[in-house]
Amino acid sequence: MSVDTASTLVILVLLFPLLGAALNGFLGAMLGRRFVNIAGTVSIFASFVVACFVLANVVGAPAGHSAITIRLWQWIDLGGGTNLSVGMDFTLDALSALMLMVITGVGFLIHVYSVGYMEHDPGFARFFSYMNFFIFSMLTLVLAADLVILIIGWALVALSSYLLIGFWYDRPTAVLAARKAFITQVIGDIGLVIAAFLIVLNTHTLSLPNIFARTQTFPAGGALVTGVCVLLAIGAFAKSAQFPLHTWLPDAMEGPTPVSALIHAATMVTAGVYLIARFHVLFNLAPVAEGLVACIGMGTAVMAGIIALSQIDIKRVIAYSTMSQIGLMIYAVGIGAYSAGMFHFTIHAVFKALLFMAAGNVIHALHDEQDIRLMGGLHARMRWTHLAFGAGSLSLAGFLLFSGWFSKENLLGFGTVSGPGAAPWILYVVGVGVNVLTGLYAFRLYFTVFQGEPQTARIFAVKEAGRAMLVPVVILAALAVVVAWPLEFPLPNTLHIFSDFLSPVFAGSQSQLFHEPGLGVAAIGLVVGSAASLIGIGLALRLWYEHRPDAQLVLGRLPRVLPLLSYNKFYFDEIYDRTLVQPVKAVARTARRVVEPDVMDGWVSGVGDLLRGFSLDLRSIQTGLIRDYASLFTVFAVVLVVVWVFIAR
Amino acid sequence: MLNANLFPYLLGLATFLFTVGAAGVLIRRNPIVVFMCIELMLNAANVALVAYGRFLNSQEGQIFAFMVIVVAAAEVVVGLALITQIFRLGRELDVDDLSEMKE
Amino acid sequence: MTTHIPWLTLLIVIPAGAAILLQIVPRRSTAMVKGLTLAATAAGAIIVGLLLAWMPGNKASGGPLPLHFAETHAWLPAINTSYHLGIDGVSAWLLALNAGVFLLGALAVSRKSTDRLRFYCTLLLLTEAATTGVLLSIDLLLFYMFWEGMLVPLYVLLSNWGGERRGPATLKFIIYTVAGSLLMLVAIIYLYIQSPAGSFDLENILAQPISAGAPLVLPIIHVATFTPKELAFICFALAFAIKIPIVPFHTWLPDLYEACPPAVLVFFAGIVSKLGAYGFIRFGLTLFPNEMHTYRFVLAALAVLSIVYGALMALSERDLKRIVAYASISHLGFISLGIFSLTSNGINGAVIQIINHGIIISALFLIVGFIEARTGTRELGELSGLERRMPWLYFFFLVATLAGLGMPGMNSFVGEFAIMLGAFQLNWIYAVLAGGGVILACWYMLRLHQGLMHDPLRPRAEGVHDLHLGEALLLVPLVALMIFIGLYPKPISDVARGSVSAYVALVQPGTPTTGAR
Amino acid sequence: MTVLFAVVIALAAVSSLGVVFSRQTIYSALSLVVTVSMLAVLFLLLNAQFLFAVQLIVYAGAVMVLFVFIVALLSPDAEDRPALDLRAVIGGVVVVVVTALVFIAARNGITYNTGGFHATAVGAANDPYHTFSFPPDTVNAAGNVQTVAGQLFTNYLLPFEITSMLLLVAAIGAVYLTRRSSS
Repeated sequence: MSVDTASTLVILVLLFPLLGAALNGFLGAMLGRRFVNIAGTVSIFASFVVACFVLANVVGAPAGHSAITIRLWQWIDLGGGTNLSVGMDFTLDALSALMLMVITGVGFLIHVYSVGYMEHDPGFARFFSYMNFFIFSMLTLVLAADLVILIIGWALVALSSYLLIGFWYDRPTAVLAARKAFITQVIGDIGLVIAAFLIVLNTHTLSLPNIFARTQTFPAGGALVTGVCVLLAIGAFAKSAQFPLHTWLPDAMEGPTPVSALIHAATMVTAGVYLIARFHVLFNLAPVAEGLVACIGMGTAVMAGIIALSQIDIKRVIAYSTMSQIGLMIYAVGIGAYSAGMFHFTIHAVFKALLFMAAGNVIHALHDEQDIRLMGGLHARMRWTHLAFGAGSLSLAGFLLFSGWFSKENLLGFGTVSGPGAAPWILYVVGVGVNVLTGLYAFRLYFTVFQGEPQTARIFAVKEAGRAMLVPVVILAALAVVVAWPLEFPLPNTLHIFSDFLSPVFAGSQSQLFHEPGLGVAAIGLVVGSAASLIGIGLALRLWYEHRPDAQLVLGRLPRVLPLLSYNKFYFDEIYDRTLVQPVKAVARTARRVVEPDVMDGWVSGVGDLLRGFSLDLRSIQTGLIRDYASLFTVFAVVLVVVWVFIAR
Repeated sequence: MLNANLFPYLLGLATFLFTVGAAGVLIRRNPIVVFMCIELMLNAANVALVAYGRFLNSQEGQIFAFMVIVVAAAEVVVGLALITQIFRLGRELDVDDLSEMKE
Repeated sequence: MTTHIPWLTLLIVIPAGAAILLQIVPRRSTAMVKGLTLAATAAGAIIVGLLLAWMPGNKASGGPLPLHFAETHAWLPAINTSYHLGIDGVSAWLLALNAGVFLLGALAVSRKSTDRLRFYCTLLLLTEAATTGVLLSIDLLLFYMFWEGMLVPLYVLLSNWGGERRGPATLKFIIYTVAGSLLMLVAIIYLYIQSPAGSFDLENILAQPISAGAPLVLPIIHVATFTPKELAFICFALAFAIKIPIVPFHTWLPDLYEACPPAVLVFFAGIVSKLGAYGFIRFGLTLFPNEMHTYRFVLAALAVLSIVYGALMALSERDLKRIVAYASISHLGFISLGIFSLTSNGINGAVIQIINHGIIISALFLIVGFIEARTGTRELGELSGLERRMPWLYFFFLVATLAGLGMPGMNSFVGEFAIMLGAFQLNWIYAVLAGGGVILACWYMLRLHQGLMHDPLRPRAEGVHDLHLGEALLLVPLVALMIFIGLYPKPISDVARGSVSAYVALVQPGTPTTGAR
Repeated sequence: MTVLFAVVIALAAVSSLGVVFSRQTIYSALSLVVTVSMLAVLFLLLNAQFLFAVQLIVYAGAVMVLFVFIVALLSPDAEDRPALDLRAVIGGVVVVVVTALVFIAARNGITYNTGGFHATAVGAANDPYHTFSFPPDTVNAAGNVQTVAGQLFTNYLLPFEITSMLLLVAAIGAVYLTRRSSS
């Protein structure tokens, strides 16, 4: 692939969505719904086509030459060295090609779906403008070959997320959720920015290839590289909704459902995984940071899984499941299983987008009802949606031979041989537990919504969604079943097309470890993991489909605190409000009411008062008699003359 | 050839005239006399200027003295006009009565 | 071609001359008044553009301070002052900003007929002449003259066109700034006396460094305090810190901005407050390199205080103008932090940020002015949901908000990134605290933006209409610049870079400066 | 010559006291005429012929006539002889002390300097003018009406014109002030 080809591809792939965003934003309201629908979807499809070319080029490139970095223009140049010098650089390699495919492919389907979903919304032009802009931002993020450009893409996706969460701007909850999401993202941005400072001051470059080349000489496990990795991880945690920066994601469900599918399930929230995978060279040098990442990832997976068990809002359940699945991906990249993490990202993008869109069909059909306690028995009335949701749930739960099974077992397989700290297998055991949890919450949702008796009369009037909303769902459902089959099999020395494709990017990192353990260990792991998933699904079946009393009894034996914690999301919102938001507000109020008038202005007016008092004293001299003035004048004149002539000479 | 010893006497005269004028301004209450005392002070300055000019061999002293005379003339014109106005208003000619500046 | 025409003098003379010319234009013919004002400001802008284009080809003067297009004429030979003008990479961009905001100010006034239009335009042009002079002067006394002269037209503008509480606010501003600049005058005279060259000319003073002198010892307790030169530095620093303003010398700014009409704020907030930052770069770094180096931590701490304090105040204020005013203090804290970091990154970032802040703050004040004109209130709590009525204003406001909170991809990210990198080089804690300021900035800007634009529409804003074409055209160039500079800041930094490395070489003689890679 | 100086100086001093201490305003005015005339003579002796003429014409002529005229017109009451109050005592002391100080200072040669901020003694070696001895032609040229006029109309043209403007303004002002307003 020549530089010119690569430049053309990069420009095209970025240009189409940007053009779509501009057209829809500035002219959409004028040109009407048809135009917006076409411009909004075709731009993404064009981008998808270009992405296919990119993929073909990367695959077809001779070994060792699949990565190429191009510079569109010099962004800033303060002289090099420790002085800032940044180019508008983009890179095309296996990783970015994969991301391009997922983003534009899934993105296109979601755009098509949006045509149906936003059919009656007056803000359709704005919506498609924002959505196209998001695709542009996300592509910028994954293509960036310079840390500053990456940060720009990183922030632009947060911006589009903010705009889309707050899309229905007359809902105060949506507005607040948007603000919360944005501010949390900015906290992550600061982490990235400071990591960039450490990098540029120590490597004298911000270009990713140069960073990776120059950090190789850093002492492994040193404070510097650990610090950089922790800061990068903070950025990744904010973006991927990992503990402790996770609270924004459930609130982000205030946005329209296609937004949740595209941004808060398939693409943006997984950018943290991408970031860590992209910086694997540094993370490989920092075992402490890797361990931290793996622990937080697995911890979030468990926590989100528990919360998902008791939520009643259909989208929030899926949101917590997203958080949990991303936790697994973060765990994977934390233990060095980069290609496994990226594989799960790819498959997750498919089935999670599917779940959200199917849920969107339900919500749409029920006229914006999101409470699952008011659903039930939808399988008969929304046949296609029901099937698709079922396929998605099975994939999510990791049912045998569904795509999710391949990717999740693949991911957990690395856990048997790798992990942080002295007892690396502990996290693996927890991961198996997450499998149970996943089966539980996935099928709790499925059974409550689609099976059982209808809980409200409205359900009898429900009609299946329209074609624009159904076709993408069905396509994704088919993908959720089969897409992983030709790509990867979770046993060593079998089918590994996906990881072979990514191996040039992760060459030399631990992702090759999978070939090390014996087939036996891997097979046992596979059996245990699959069994755990099945146990979870089975438990859910008993609890929420058959409503078996013994299962309810087991649940009732649990300490009361668990359901309370789960339902209240571990009280994170309340804790943050009390310890961060309110104190800052109180300080700000104090600043306005006390500090500004009494201290800052106080010293100024204090000086003023002093002078005024002095001048009041002096006023008594003002008799108004000319001769008094003249006397004073003379006295001081004489004093001056005497001083000048006799003293100051 | 002028005797250099004369210079202190000329300067002394200038100072004397000036201080006497200043004392007059302070002591007398009749505005016309006050004005005359001011003239006295201006003339004192002229003496000093001319004396310096003479002993430093420069014309500037005389030029400045000339300017001073012109300014003094202007001042007298305005001042006396003011005095006639005050007198016309039926006021007593006493500077201590004119204390409106105090408000 | 370029050498024979005194371009820099023209930059001062054109607005000043136009101000005089305005007096013979009949007061009633507003079209002519507007036209002349616009023509004069536009001519200034064109000349600045030409100068920027010619600068790379123009041979700089030698010495520690490379100056382009320099003009020198004796002014008062008796005290060895000269009429010495010149620009370098830093002041060139400030000049561009200056010309831009005054052009915008002239456009903003030409949209609606203000009463006493001719008087207003005269004052606007006089202010431009003075601020241009400040940016061009190399001679300290000349600089001081313009620096003080700037206040006169501003004072008249504010006292004639200000809002309800203009009296105390204007008085506070004038007393504050005059107090600061009188201290500076004392310091200028001290430098003049102490300099071996016996000159007010910056180049001459720099050619033969002034010795710092022995520290003054307090009587009785015998504690060594500041050297005389440090005291002079403190005087300069106070004058500039008040003008910027840096907390705790800021209290004049919110009151004044609140009382100031939006059309005046465009150039008041756009350029006047940047002159303090410019002063630190041009005179602080050159005249007092050692002192700047000694006190860099203290100064940077004050800058960080400005960032955080301004952000907190913006977070709790309810008046739109005051929110923007405190946001401005916070942003100016960033600019100061960049300068006080004394690194190439920081100062370059500060220069970029000066331009950015001029653009952003002008846009924000215009927008706030539009909203106030339509709804008749400036209370944040009384307005909401305006997006429904004003989609175009919403778009411009959104871009300005994002630029204001330092969104990557927007112009201020460039500056803030470089500034924070410089601060990080000084000490990491400053960068982290400034990062906290960015988070707060995000909070207060979104509070302002969302509070106005989102949530259900209030009855008060029911009847408002979107921007007119003319109003939108005022905002379009600003918004376009915010995006353009965010994508391609190199033109600014390329011009500024060489000059900045000269300044850094003065301040940190140990570090090698890299001119080019 | 020296005797003439002494007489003129003494007369000027005595008549100036007359200005201050006369009870009748008209005597004060007449005393001032004497002082001013004596100073004119002094100017002549100091080789300032032009000033001599101006002093006589403007002061002794015009200004004093104006004073006398006003005094005659308004005929103010005779004031009590100034009381010997605190102010008068201080005035007297100031007159004596300051005059003495300046005289002594002049005798010691510290009343003027030729450059810089700091005074240099008249007798100091670095002072080129300490002898007061100039060639006769220089001295003659200094007071010459022609040279003064030359200076006045070249170097000092602008101040000269400004003073003429000042006179004009003063004249207009006086006319305006003394105008009997109809209202």
